[in-house]
Amino acid sequence: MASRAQAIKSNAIGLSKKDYDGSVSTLCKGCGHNSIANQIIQVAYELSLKPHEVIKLSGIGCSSKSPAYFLGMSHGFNALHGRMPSVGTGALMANHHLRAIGVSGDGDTGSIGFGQFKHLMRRNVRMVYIVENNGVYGLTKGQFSATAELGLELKYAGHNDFPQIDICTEALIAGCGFVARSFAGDAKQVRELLKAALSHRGTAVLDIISPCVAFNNDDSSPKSYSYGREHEQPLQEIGYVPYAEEIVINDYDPGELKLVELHDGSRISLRKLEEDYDATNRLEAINRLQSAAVKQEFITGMIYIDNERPNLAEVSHLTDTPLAHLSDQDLRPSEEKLSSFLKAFA
Amino acid sequence: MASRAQAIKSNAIGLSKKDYDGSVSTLCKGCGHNSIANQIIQVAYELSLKPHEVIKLSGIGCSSKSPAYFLGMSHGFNALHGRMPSVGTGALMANHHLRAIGVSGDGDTGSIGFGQFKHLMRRNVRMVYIVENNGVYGLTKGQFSATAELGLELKYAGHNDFPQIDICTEALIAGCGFVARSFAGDAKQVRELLKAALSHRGTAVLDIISPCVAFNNDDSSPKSYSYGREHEQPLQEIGYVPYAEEIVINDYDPGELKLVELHDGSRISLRKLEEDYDATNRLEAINRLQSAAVKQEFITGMIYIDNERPNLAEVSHLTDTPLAHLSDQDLRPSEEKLSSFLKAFA
Amino acid sequence: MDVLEREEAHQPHASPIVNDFSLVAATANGTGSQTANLTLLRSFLKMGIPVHGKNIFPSNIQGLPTWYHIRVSHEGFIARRPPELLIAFNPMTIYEDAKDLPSGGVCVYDDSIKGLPERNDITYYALPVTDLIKDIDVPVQRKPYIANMVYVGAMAYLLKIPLQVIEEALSVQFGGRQKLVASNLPVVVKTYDWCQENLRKTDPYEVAPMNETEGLIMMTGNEAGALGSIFGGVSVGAWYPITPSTSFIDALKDFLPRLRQTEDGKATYTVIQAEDELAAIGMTLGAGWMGARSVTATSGPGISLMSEFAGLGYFAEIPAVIWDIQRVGPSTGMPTRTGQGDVTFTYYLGHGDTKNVILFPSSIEDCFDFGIAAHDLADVLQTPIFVLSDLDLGMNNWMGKPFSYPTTPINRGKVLSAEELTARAGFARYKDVDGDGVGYRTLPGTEHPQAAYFTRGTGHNANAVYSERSSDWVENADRLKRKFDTARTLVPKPVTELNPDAKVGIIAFGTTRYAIEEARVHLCEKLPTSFMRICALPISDEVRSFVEAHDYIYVIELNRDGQIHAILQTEMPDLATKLKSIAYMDGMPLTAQWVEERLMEEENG
Amino acid sequence: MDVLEREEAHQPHASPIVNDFSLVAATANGTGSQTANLTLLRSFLKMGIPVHGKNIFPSNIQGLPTWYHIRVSHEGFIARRPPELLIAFNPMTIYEDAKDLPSGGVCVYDDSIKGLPERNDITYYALPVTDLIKDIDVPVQRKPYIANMVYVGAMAYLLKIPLQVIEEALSVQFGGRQKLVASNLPVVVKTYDWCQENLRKTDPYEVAPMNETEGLIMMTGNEAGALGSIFGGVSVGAWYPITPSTSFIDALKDFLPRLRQTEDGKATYTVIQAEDELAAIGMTLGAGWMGARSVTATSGPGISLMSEFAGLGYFAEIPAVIWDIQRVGPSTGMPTRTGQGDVTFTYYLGHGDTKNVILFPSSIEDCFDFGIAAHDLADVLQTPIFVLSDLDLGMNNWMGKPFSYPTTPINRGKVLSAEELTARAGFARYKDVDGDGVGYRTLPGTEHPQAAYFTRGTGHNANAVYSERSSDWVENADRLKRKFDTARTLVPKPVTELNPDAKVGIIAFGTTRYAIEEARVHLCEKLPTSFMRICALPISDEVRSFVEAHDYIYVIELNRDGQIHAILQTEMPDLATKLKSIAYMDGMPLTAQWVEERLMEEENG
Ligand SMILES: Cc1ncc(C[n+]2csc(CCOP(=O)(O)OP(=O)(O)O)c2C)c(N)n1
Ligand SMILES: Cc1ncc(C[n+]2csc(CCOP(=O)(O)OP(=O)(O)O)c2C)c(N)n1
Ligand code: SF4
Ligand code: SF4
Ligand SMILES: [Mg+2]
Ligand SMILES: [Mg+2]
Repeated sequence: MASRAQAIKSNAIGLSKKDYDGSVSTLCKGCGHNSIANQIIQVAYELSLKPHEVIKLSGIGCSSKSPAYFLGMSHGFNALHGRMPSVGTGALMANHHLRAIGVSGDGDTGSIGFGQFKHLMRRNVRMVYIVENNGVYGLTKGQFSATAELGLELKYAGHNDFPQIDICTEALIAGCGFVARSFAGDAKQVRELLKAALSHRGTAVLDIISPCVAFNNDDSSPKSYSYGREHEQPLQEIGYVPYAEEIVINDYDPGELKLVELHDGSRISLRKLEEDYDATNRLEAINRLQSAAVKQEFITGMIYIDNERPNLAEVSHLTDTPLAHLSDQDLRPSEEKLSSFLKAFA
Repeated sequence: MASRAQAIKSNAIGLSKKDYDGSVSTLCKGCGHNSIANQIIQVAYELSLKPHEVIKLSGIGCSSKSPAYFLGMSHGFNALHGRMPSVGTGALMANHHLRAIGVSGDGDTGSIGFGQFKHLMRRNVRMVYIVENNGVYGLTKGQFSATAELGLELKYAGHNDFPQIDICTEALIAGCGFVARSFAGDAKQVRELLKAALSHRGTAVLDIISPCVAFNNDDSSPKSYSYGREHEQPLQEIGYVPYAEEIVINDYDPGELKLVELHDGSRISLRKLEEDYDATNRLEAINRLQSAAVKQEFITGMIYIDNERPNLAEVSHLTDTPLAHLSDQDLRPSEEKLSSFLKAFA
Repeated sequence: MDVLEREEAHQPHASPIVNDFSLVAATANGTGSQTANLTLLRSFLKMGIPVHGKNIFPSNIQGLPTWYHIRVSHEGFIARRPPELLIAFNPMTIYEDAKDLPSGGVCVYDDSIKGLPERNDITYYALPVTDLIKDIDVPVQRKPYIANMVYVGAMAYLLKIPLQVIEEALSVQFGGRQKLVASNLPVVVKTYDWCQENLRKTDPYEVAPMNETEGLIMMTGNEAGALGSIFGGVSVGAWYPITPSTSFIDALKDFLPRLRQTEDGKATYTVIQAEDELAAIGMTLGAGWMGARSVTATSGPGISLMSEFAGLGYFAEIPAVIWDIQRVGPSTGMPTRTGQGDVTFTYYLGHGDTKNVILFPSSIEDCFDFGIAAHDLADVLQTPIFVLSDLDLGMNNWMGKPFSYPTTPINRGKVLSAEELTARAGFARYKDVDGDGVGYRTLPGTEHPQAAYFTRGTGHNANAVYSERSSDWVENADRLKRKFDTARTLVPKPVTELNPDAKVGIIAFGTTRYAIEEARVHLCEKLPTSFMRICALPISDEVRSFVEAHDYIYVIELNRDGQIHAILQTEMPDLATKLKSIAYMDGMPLTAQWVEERLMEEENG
Repeated sequence: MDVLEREEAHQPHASPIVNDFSLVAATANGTGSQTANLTLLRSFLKMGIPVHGKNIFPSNIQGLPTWYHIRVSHEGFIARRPPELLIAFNPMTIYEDAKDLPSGGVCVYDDSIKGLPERNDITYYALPVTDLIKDIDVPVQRKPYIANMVYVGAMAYLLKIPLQVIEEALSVQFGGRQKLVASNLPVVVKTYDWCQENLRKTDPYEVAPMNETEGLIMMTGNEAGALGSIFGGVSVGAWYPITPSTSFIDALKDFLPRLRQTEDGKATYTVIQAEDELAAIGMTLGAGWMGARSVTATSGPGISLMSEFAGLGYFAEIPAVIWDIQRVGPSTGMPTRTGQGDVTFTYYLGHGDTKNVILFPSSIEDCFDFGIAAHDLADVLQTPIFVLSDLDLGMNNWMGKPFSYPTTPINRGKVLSAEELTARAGFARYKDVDGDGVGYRTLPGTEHPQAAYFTRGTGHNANAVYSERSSDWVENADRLKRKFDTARTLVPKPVTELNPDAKVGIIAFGTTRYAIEEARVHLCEKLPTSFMRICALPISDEVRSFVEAHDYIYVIELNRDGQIHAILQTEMPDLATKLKSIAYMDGMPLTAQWVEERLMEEENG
């Protein structure tokens, strides 16, 4: 027994990596969201996070399911579609010592939850906010989300007539002090950014491109839109998700452009920010994002960081004891206070 | 009679300026929103707009009341707080020939309505969208809105801990093709921009700084927050709005910086864009807005224009006849069509 | 042997059970088993046998268990019935699925799956699935998909479905794309052949051609509803994706271009994907205000989010049609399960004294008819009309008579043109000119100096002018109440089956009817009942007469709290004690057996 | 003459009406008349006379008409009563205001305003306002504000309020700031002097000191509620501004730092202005989930927007307190008028079978007590608790007994610490261990390997694990129903006044009680009644007993549709016909006269 226990590696607080697992994922095989969950597990293990000091938050969507699949010993809250930011804000004001990992989707964040997302960042609530960005609504079967590119054609969703929302630019404009982007299959970069995000003072936004294997553009797939149309078939009759492998990419160099082929054969271009890129220059960051967008590139890495602005708990001058743990005495003023207070109303 | 009729000036379609009036304003004397309503009346008169070809839309707030105070012969819809964009989208899809003037406030647009505002611009719905921006919630008595500057102190609202949302930057980022800013008291500029906006193909955003006289910072005013606090007075007991004049500023030159003193003695800095400013360069526009913000200046004028992107009605390939006016025949397929259609389900 | 010859190869069972069983195909989500299931379903239909299929699927895209139920009934009963036949193709559930079979049941399984319970009272048939598909020429990725065709072949053999029928059904299923038929049919045939050679059929279940489905169509409720909306003249749709309403909009987007082509190829419609449900209903109301016929479809969470706009629609009196394809709540609940839990909430949707008109379709014919009626009612009553369907009706395929073309033209209600305005003395938007509580409206764009009015959710007088006057408020609120009473007379009437022997009545609405109708036949001796299916709220006078005509009434519904029961009690307090509630919701459609048992339980105390 | 001497100068009226009248000050919004009105109100209180003031104000910041009603009653009646005395300072409404006075009424007006109706049956007193303030040394901007002090002086003279009392009241009003007192009092005195010299009092209305208000406080319901929340241990508030709930949060923000100072000056609370009501309730629930006591305040439109989150709170079982200060709906309605129209909607708030616990305060004492109780109930029941107040209670000043300090400690309900977890066999979040339907919860941050669970609005089993299993759903839903029955036993009990002579009972809730209580006294001979004031939903057993004990019951409420009447009918269908609805809402608080008339109308017809 002793030898077996020793064989299992453990971190600084004596937990094994398994202790950071969640329940078994019910997402599709090959879904980018699974890769991200795995990196969260890895990072929590490496950082020796105490599970009870972490809370997991999410909205609704395939992405938002994933908090169930990591850190099973941490409290989690799978809230409403697009409303994770407000729940997180309340929770973290009630206990500002806990660390929060929020997982959302591009639909959850960019559509129904857009206002809450922006206002979360304005308030600088201390939370790692991950957008698992696939350009579609996975869970409701492949409609365009607001992060889909203008002009994109998908078999089911058709033609996208609207310009895409860029999560990183939106974050920057909203005053967010930690803006980063990565790709789900780039395990190393995801981990690095997650670690940095976990030590950020306020809201840390991580826009992670996370391909959806089910609602891709595969021509041979019978679930495509044109198929349904041509054949006068009710679309929901078709529910076949082809088997796919997770897309994993090798590390690439700062400054390098990396073409990644997605499940449907389409490609996206990632460019890792150069080593000498100054991530503390907000205007420069905006410019880089804008010009990359024109070239249809996604810059990856730490786009902007500013750890100066106090977070919501700080500007609220909270007592050190979390509000949720204040004693009755702290909370209920004395009988004398009540009667003297009421005198002013006599 | 004849001579009297002749004495009243009329425009190209034979209407007098009075014909563009609405009902009497119930906003405070001196409120910037009144100035804007007057300019809308003037512009509609000068452009000889047919009142029945215009619809007026708004959310909820002092600003959103103002559509009642102009163009009384146009249909109007005072919708819900923050939800004017969706109502306008539906209305304009049902009749894409009408011109829409939407009036909102900074609370209506920047807080509760933020998501709808952003998505309206993504869709490029053909609407003049005016934000009557006063940095506070006027109608609910002076709370900070999301456009209030970081660090601002107001007697009632206290200290503002959050960075301001910049309506123009948000519009640019959302893909809006007409972004302009002005000041309510700058009648000439407001008119010029309104005229341009009315001929724009898609969403035209006009961010008009429009001071609130009631919830200013006047130290002598008994409605101030410190007053209430010091004296243990329930705040709502105090409801005195001092008389104030509308703030009117003289025309200033392109490139010039204009300091405007508000009712409370505080000042804002407006800088009119230079004549050679290139309003078709999106990146430049973003940069200008960002650097002005750092200097606490508001640039005014036409910040960005791009009339190329088709509007929502256009990308929807609508028939020329407005959907709302299609005949029964256009709308209801024939009996034969029904039965042949059903064959596929036999 | 060709397809025709094979049919002779069966040995007749001693006492066959013909055209009367329920079968379930248990698979994993995302394997594409729907094609197989619908092929079976269509085969039965093509054989003239009354049939109905229900997809019990998870809220997941790939991997979680999914069950497809097919009820075959020569008597025409199509309610859910616990299955006697199981197609066990999912390792995750095989044990429980087989355990749940009744004695005498049949289990056809993929022989690569382990873990079946030991049972002697059911018949097992093992299929060598891997073997049967190994030679099929499709990309390896698509093998799991093709595997489902194996059970189609097996069922064809076991239930005696002519292969020719399967071929036809497959062809319909693939919309005639012969290439797809060609890649699927061989597996069916191969399996059939294998079964013939290797299986000895010992169970009694089989099908035989009938003549009961001649001319019938098969469609989902969402498709029928979308079609109704189109024949109701819809031109603006706005929505936000949510199960199980998404397929309503998918159908709308699919059908509109096919049914409403124009010469210049321009669209007489638009369907906008909104950023959320608040925007969806906002767009819908905006379009309705402008005079277009507009529709949105959603489910519970969307209904919650539409509350504020519902109140505006009610109070500012704007036409709109809202389909709520009900799923299981509260909250996000079970998105892929069925229920009738949104009745009370929708009836009162919106703070203040808001009250809404609701239609309850119970069949695809209703979906079509009410789909049309909803738009007329919205315009005539100038108010949002809610159509409460459910997942079972909306997403499953149902037999139905080909829909009847509407006999009355589109009714746009009281809309004044410029000419009519001139002819009238004056125009006051909210004046009750006709005593029915419905004012006249003008559409934006009407060229007339008096046409314009100001629409608002704030207090207003008859001229649509802002007012905080008490008398204006009361006058307006009372008129709205009057209008609601007008609605009573215009909504679809309840459908009654009076049984002269019955002292007891049953009231229900929507899809519970199928289990109830079946139960009533079974109980016709023990407990003869009359039946009223309510089609709308507010209720009309017929409901009172029905209740009065019986000693007491069971109100049966698929929710926990007996929602319509409570509403009926408040509408008829004098009859409240005659109304007994039978309410239950576990996410599954009711079965006749359950209805019978519950009724007899109540009867016996 | 100094302040004291002046009082002797009055001539006694032949038959004076002492301490029994209603007066109204009609002014324009934004002129600061509230200070004048509250000075009068406080003067009466200081004289020991039962009094109550109601502000009837527009949804506008400056210029629209506003009325302040003061009811003075030696009998202690404080319901609204149509005024006999009018202070007519608003040209926009002067004609109608004066026309509405009863015969024998009194009209004190600013003599610069024209347009009074010709009436011989009322007494007019003209005040030369412009003259009286022309010498006062305040900035010209503030003149209209100071002008209001003129009517304070006039009323002092006419009603015989000692000037000393006015001075004291002013001082309280200005929080003791003598500079402000000094700039206002001279106008009062000057007017008083002028009246004495120039007016001949011919009307009978006057006040005289009593001893009925000794020790009482005066406060608004929103202040009392906020105070209750504080003594209930609130630490997180989240809100979005909306009339008439804003002053609840204003009070919270104002009182918290004064009542909860800490040694290091750090805050034991936070109050966050959210971006909308969806975010406000989201924050409130987030904080409740974490274990803090959290509150939000809103009104109708906000309640609509909170629907989806309410359902989540109910279903995921999260404590939170939501104050709904009701205004007139549907929709935006009349934001500055009062009503009780959100009852049904809030009771069922959230799609699916959601059902919420509601408290109904009717006084400032209730606001304080229920304010505390709401937080305990939220924690004990693990569900959102709604407190339905209204504009009348929330924003107006009411007399009350100084609040009683809570006698029981804060009750946090079933929260398991790490130690308790270790002591237990296991932890299943949603298991009904105690049979009351309430499970045990753990707070995030609890250091124990078994502490964590996953909170969700989707279907789940007792272990909080996602489930689509029918039996899990039903078990959970039934437990929630059981919990709701537990709530019945824990919410504040109804308050009953049994009249042994009464065959008829009255049921009401909230602020309608004042008009009803007064009407009952007037009707004690003609129609003796018992009275039950319901304090919460779901109802407890006492309600049934009360109904059973009487021949029939009038359910009186301030909404159009008789909302609580309908709820009572469904809760007690066997007694449904004994419940008669009297429902009305025009935005104004009920009057006793109206209650009497309606009751007698019902009795006689
Ligand atoms: C109020 C509400 N509306 C709609 C839905 C249905 N819904 C569930 S997930 C989803 C979209 C999810 O998209 P995204 O956030 O991009 O997540 P993904 O599945 O792509 O990871 C929608 C619309 C819902 N659950 N709640
Ligand atoms: C759903 C909802 N929440 C809150 C309110 C209350 N409310 C009315 S106006 C307003 C703010 C208006 O601010 P802004 O848009 O800046 O307009 P302004 O009055 O300053 O012109 C609020 C919060 C409301 N009417 N509806
Ligand atoms: S549908 Fe797409 S987003 Fe959802 S689990 Fe599957 S691959 Fe991932
Ligand atoms: S309160 Fe402010 S925004 Fe409102 S009308 Fe008055 S000045 Fe204008
Ligand atoms: Mg997505
Ligand atoms: Mg504002």
